[in-house]
Amino acid sequence: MTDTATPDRQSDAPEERSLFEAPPIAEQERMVEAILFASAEPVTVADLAQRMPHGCDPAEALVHLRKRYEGRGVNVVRVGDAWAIRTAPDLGFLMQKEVVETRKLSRAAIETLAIIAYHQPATRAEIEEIRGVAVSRGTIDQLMELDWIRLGRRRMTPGRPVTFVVTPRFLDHFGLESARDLPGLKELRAAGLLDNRPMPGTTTLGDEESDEMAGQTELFED
Amino acid sequence: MTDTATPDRQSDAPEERSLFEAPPIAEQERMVEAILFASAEPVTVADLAQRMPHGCDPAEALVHLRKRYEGRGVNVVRVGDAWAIRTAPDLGFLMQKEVVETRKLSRAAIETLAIIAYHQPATRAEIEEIRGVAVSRGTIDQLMELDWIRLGRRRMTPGRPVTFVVTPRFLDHFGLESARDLPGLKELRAAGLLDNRPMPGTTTLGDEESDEMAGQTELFED
Amino acid sequence: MSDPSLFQEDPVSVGDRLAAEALIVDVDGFEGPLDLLLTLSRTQKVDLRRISVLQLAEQYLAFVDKAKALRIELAADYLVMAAWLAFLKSRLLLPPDPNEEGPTGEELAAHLAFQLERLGAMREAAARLMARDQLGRDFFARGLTEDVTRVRRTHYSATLLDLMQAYARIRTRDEFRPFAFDRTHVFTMEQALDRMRGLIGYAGGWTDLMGYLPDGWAHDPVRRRSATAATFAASLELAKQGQIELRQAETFAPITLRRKTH
Repeated sequence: MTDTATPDRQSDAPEERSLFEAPPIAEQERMVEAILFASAEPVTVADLAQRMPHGCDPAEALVHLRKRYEGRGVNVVRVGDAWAIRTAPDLGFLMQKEVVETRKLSRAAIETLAIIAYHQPATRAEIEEIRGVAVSRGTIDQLMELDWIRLGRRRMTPGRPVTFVVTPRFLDHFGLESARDLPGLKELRAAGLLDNRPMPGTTTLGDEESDEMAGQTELFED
Repeated sequence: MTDTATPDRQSDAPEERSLFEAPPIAEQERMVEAILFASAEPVTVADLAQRMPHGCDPAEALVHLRKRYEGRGVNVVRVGDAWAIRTAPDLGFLMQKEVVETRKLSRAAIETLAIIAYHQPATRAEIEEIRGVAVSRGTIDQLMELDWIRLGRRRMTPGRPVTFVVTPRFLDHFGLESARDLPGLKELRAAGLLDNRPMPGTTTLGDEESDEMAGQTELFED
Repeated sequence: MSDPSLFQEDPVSVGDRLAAEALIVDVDGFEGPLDLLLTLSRTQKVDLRRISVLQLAEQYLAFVDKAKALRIELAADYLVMAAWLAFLKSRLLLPPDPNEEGPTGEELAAHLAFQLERLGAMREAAARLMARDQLGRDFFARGLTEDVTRVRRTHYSATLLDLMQAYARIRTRDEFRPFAFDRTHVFTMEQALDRMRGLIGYAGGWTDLMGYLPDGWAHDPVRRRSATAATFAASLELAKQGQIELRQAETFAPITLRRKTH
């Protein structure tokens, strides 16, 4: 692509075309393909629509494109309400060169992440109740820095504690289309293990975010 | 796939297979596709051969792959003596969104923004009182231009000063459902963002917090 | 109270002692009492739903006793848990008191079993999550993102963390304001002493005390009051030290002072 060719196209071709009608769907598919290929991050349908000529239907084009890449070396994957192209997982062994060493997460961080993912939105007190220890300084911070969790809505209980939810980047990292696709989620829910069950004879623990040392001591007081 | 599984795959499966025959050419094509996609640099045929299982013919696979991408949104192109996947030249106009220069907000701007977010609606005088320094016109202008703050209602006090509030775009950018979801002081401390402990014998932060919360709730209930 | 399946009564054999120590040294590796309980419960080799909480309580208490015997310092929360389990154990063993309010021993035991099962389940879920194919390890994003250098827009970015930190920074400053006494309208005796020591050498005859007030402190009533008090106190101090003489003709008359000549 040369420097001069593109601006021409940019100003003429799509503009002119859009005055009459949207490009044919095969052409739209090419556009979606080009945009997804160019970006390392997932791209939302809204973002696609904004970038493509007026009248395009990126959702429709995505259906075709996804099918086209089925079984190929790279696949079109859904990440929340966005889409991305990712290499097929079975070819990971070819990619030793591309592997970026990531900082090892502590056991506490991994468990906290799992609890947030499976219980979301989850308050700090709930995480501490499940793990039976205080969430250490920095654990939440580290997960936020990785952009795997973010703040959700405040809980409408006394103290209005903040909640944590997982992010699209979390979904992207673990190859999940949505948080509903977490492994074993249904079974856990059916077994009642995702219920917020308070200790008999106490008020619900979800409300008691207020103390910094919520968790251990609070949990076992009666 | 676990950490130990990957080396196995690499050392066993392909090796073992290669004792008999190279993977089918369709499979080799998938491999080349994945490698070209994931590499930051164009990849030479020799490089491909080295990364693929023994007995593969990447040049042959490239011919097939190149054909497959003919007329698509991205193409397999030769760059010197190496190969890469690139956007089709006629779709370059779609790529203009990829070039955004990201710059950190100045300290004055982020502090001003934080004060508006936590205290909205906030007048200029209030911001200056909290920050302890004058707010430059440029700072407010910049935040308005970013569409992170906007003018709120005028304050019904002498001089009827304008107030500033945060915008939906601000919430969107920071992944907040509402400004009420911003963590309070105690939560900032719990997250390790506030290192200073209150001096003994002063009002507990809990009180301050609930006051602040009450204030904020009031502010938002229009 | 000790459980023969895990610990034996003293004297212990060297092997047992080593085994016990290994477990206790591992306390560092435990993420709190609930984690330790979960590990102990595995020795029962039954479904977590069918676990004997009574037996588990005994195992835990034996563990804590052992740790004490070996003079291992246990964190407070382990001891809190031990106290709670001792309480639970007594509830489970004694016939229920019909007059007593609150949950029964069985209800508390069932809740503990639930907590252990839930922690075990979350741990398994975490392991399954981490065993998934991961971006940047098993599958990959585009290595070369398209760069078109012609259209350049500056995009200002700030993360929520930046925002919160900025606010924390400002608020921390505020928080300390009440502790740092607001001194803009206070003139201290030390300041007055410094000032007078400097000026007194030049004062030949009797001069009005009020003449020693610093510039800018004579008009505003609040500042004037503070400066007068400080200057007066300082003059008393200097008189006591024998450096000046003080004089007042009558009540409420101006106070005058002069350097004391030796």
